[in-house]
Amino acid sequence: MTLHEHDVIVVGAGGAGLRAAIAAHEEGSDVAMVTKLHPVRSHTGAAEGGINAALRDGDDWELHAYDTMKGSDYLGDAPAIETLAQDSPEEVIQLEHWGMPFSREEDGRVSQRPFGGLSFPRTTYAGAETGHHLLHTMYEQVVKRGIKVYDEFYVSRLAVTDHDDPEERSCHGCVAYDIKSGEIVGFRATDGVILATGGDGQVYDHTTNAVANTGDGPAMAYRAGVPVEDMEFVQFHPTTLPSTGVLISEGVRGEGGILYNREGERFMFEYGYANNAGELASRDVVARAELTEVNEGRGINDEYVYLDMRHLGEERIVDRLENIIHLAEDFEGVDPLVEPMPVKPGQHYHMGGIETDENGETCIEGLYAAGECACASVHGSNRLGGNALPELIVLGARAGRHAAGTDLGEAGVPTGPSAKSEDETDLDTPVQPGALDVDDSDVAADGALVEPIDVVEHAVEAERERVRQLLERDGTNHAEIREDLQKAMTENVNVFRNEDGLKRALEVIRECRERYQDVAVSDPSRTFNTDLIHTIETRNLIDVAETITLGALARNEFRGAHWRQEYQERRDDEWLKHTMIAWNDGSPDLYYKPVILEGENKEYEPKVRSY
Amino acid sequence: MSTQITETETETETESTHQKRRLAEKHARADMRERAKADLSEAEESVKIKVFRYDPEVEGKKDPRFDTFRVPFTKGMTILDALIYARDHFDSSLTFRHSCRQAICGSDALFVNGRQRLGCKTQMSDLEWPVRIEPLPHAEVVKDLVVDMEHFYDQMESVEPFFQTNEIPSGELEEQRQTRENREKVKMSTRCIWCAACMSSCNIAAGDNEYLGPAAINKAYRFAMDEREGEEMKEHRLNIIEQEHGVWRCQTQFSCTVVCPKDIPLTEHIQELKREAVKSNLKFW
Amino acid sequence: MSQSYDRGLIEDFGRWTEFSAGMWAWIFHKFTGWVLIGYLFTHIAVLSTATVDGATYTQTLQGLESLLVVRFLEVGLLAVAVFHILNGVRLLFVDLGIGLESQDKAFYAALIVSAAITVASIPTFLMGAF
Amino acid sequence: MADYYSSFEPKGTRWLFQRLTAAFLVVVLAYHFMLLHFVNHAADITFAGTQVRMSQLGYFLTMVLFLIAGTFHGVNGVYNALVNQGLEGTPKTAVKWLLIVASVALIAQGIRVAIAMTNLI
Ligand SMILES: Cc1cc2nc3c(=O)[nH]c(=O)nc-3n(C[C@H](O)[C@H](O)[C@H](O)COP(=O)(O)OP(=O)(O)OC[C@H]3O[C@@H](n4cnc5c(N)ncnc54)[C@H](O)[C@@H]3O)c2cc1C
Ligand code: HEM
Ligand code: SF4
Ligand code: F3S
Ligand code: FES
Repeated sequence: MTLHEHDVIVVGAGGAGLRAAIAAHEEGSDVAMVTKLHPVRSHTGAAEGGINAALRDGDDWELHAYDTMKGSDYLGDAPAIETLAQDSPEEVIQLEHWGMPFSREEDGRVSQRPFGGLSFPRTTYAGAETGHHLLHTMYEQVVKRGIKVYDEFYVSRLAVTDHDDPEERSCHGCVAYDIKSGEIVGFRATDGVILATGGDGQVYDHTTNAVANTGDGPAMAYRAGVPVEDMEFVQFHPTTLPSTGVLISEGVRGEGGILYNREGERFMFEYGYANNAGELASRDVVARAELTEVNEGRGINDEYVYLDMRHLGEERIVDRLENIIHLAEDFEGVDPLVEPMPVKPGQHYHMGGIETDENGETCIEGLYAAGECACASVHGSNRLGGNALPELIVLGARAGRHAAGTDLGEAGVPTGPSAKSEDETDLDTPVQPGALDVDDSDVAADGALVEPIDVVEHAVEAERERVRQLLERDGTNHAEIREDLQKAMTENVNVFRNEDGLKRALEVIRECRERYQDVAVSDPSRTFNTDLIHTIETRNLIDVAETITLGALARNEFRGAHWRQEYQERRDDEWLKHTMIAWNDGSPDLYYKPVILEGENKEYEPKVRSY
Repeated sequence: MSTQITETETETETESTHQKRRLAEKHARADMRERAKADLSEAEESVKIKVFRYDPEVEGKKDPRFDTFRVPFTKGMTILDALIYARDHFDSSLTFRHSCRQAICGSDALFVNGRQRLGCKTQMSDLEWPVRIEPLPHAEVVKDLVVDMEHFYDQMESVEPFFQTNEIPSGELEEQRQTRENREKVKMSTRCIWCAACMSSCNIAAGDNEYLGPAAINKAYRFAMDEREGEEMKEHRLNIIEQEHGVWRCQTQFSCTVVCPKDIPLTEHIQELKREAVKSNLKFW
Repeated sequence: MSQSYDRGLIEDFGRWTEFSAGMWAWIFHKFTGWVLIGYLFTHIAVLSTATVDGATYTQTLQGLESLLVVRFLEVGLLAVAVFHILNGVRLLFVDLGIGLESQDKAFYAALIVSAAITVASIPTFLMGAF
Repeated sequence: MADYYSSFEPKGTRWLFQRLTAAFLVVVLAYHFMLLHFVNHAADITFAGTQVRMSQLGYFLTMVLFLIAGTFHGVNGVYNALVNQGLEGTPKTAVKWLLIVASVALIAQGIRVAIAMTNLI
């Protein structure tokens, strides 16, 4: 059995993973990255708009924290939010010192621009391809430091001990499938495993996310016993191209782009969706406004609205938003210098994820998570544009340092089932959620496996068995299951949600789970078997979809990105709490934990969110 | 090449010519689409793709062959869409790399109808049908459309592809200044998505496996031309690209520039480095 | 480790129909360059008759010139030289970074102009050969 | 990566010379062709005519330079072409010396011929 041993193993090499690896390496750890895509192929590269950081006079971290809290609709945890706002400037300057080609002002300093929901223009950017530059700059640093990267290794299981109480478990590594050779190898991490597997947009069929964004991290951690948090909060981006889901950056609206409906009305103002901020209101507001326009018959082709930037003038567009021209042309066949671009909302970002504290640590010892797959929670119920990239570098760096053994002080955000404040008692689900049989857990359930090396070996064995079965048996192809799942999610667990739809979704998910039992891989090859990989991913999608839907069904209110037809009001008296779901060895346990509004210097007072 | 200012002027000039080129290409494509539409109304709305297949482990695929799939054609369909359709509906063992679907991850550079293209960025309607899809030439095929990228990565990483400077400002939260002109100058070169289309298209790279290749040289350019690194580092960078298998190997065949999906003026960058190298060598005399 | 498939050189050059302008320019430039250097060696060899004496020189040259093949070869040489010069100038511009956007057009122009000059010069070359 | 740090390698110099000689050759070769194929027809060339031309010092020097430049340009071009096709190691060194010897011989013989064409001696 091939077994690689390192101090710290980082799973995923997007912005969060790279930053974590560099941080751990700087603390002297022997760190390795294991990633299913080569690092530069990670979806961080797709981020366009920018990184929020309070860098300039007139701005400070407290304003940033305040905006973030307000944007989160008071569902963010103050210790995490404040950490984000405090560390972000330093991290951004660090990127600059690593050579990241930021856009520049006349005086040679990095440029910042206004972004939705921000009280100060603090979104630092590099053209309209900020994520691309961030990703490549950090990968360059990884090359410079000679950090070992196992690329095209698909991590399919964590090696976690099998104590009954998840909070007593520890993580000793993970199991990966070497995509090129088909070998299943063990990774033993002496100091910690950091999950940085990114988004899970593939749960939906219209998304700005990559095909590789399948929520592997949350699903693996969830099955290993880490609760997932606030899963119902999925952000839909208001401006994606209808045919592909390719994102048109908020930068377009930041620079002055205007949204029109079929009648040529500037609906954000005309229909009072956001009388002050207009097009720059936060994403959920704009996304719902667009869908309302479409639903009320004022959309174009009953599908989308127009985003117009022609009035900005060719020079300014070419200077600041050049890549938008190419995106619209290549993926939608529209020249935005000549005509307005069609746009509609698409799944974009998942606020929820693996529960961690502001040091990136989960309730399982030695298991960390950072980036989009994690939930610290800095975004609460709604992420502000430009706040994910700082999350990657701030929390990525902290997770890396902490895993490498640096003392970051006691975390302010409690984790694990012990942080539970109340149980959800009367959730009425049409079908039983969770595993079909109790065996579906990723931890061995047969006694005290605690020797690290045994735990890893056991996990490798279990995974080999699973893969062998998938390859050998005959059965259905996962692609149909995935498609049905995605359709059901888009139809029922979208921007607009109601009880019937959510219940229908749960039924479909259950059905998918049942069909998945007979799934088989028809490609017998061990070389680059993407059929196998996609099949394993589909299982993760099912688990993630289920948690999203369960959370959405439980939350009887309208907050941030989560809107319920029956409850169109934010209900602070009852719902200032996080929705938590623990796998609980196959019979999911839904419970709540309080939101922390108590900041370093102040208490955040929930206010009505109006832009 | 005189001062910085004129440099940027040329830079923006090429930029706008790029734009013009793209515009011209767009019109050509529009025409083509019209024609394709006309053809379609007669034919059934499906397109044939011929896909290269190879798998060292599977009987019947050990000898490379072409498989033909007939996929329903929809407006706006890309090569990648067609491949995904064929995989999900006809043969789940059809293997190719892809991820972002938006020309940013660089996974799906393929050899389509005799030219290196990104699958996700190429409209089906812009091509002659049936469409022939092969893995990138000049690279070893791992399976079907997947090629071994190791060599490309090695070349990319051999040019010290990371920022190096001794001039980091000491003040807290202080960035290194960079003029807008300088940022403009390196802008195009920073767009590379490591897709290897250029390397695959270059005859020289095919003949000389050690040739750094256009993408790696472009990467070196990105740093050599970044004023924040300082003069000394620039010398060092020029030494790197001047090596035996460096810039001098380039025979200005331009195919790299033609195929680059990010419109990076690769040949221009390589040529500029040659001139810079000659200039810095002349100083030794 | 899995094995992989190397399609080899034959496959590469089997693709000549798909070469772009710059590749053709490169191939032609190479070919013409080799012809020219070959010619230079022959040329000096022929001219070496001058070291014997003037008459031999004159005789050799005029003897060669009276052969029809030689006349045709000369036309070929001119074609080759003109193309090499024109494309050489194109390459010089490329080296200076001037007009890179039109490099493909420049190549086609070089081809056409070479052809034109060659055709136009046939009478001159063949004059008196028959 | 050690081999990157080898100090001065004359590759760039040869590259530059290839260009400089090319620029020179454009002019002279064109002139040469015009003079010997269009103004004076090749068929009409006689030793006497050649001698008259070659005895002018300027023309003589131009032709010698033409020869040297052409030889360098052509031979260096051939060498580059071979190296680009992957010529390496001992064969490369062998070819290099072979080409150098051939060039020197060509230039020497050329100059001998040129001198024989003049009435200077
Ligand atoms: C189109 C778009 C535009 C955006 N624009 C902005 C913006 O302007 N500003 C902003 O702040 N945010 C933006 N975001 C959000 C932000 O880019 C993402 O949240 C962020 O990049 C996620 O980074 P990550 O490091 O968590 O994950 P990713 O970059 O997605 O990386 C995930 C990594 O995990 C690896 N991986 C996944 N699963 C496995 C597995 N099973 N085994 C091994 N490896 C695995 C992958 O290979 C990959 O390397 C945007 C997002 C999108 C989609
Ligand atoms: C008259 C003007 C000429 C010009 C402008 C010219 C230009 C050039 C240039 C720029 C190159 C370099 C190509 C490259 O490395 O990319 C080249 C190559 C070459 N030239 Fe010339 N040249 C001229 C005349 C000649 C003559 C007279 C000869 C023969 C003696 C010659 C023989 C060659 C050869 C052999 C090569 C190498 C071809 C190859 O790459 O294989 N050239 N020429
Ligand atoms: S330079 Fe262009 S073609 Fe080459 S790898 Fe980069 S993006 Fe791809
Ligand atoms: S194709 Fe090759 S020869 Fe030079 S111009 Fe591009 S690297
Ligand atoms: S799929 Fe990412 S570049 Fe095409």
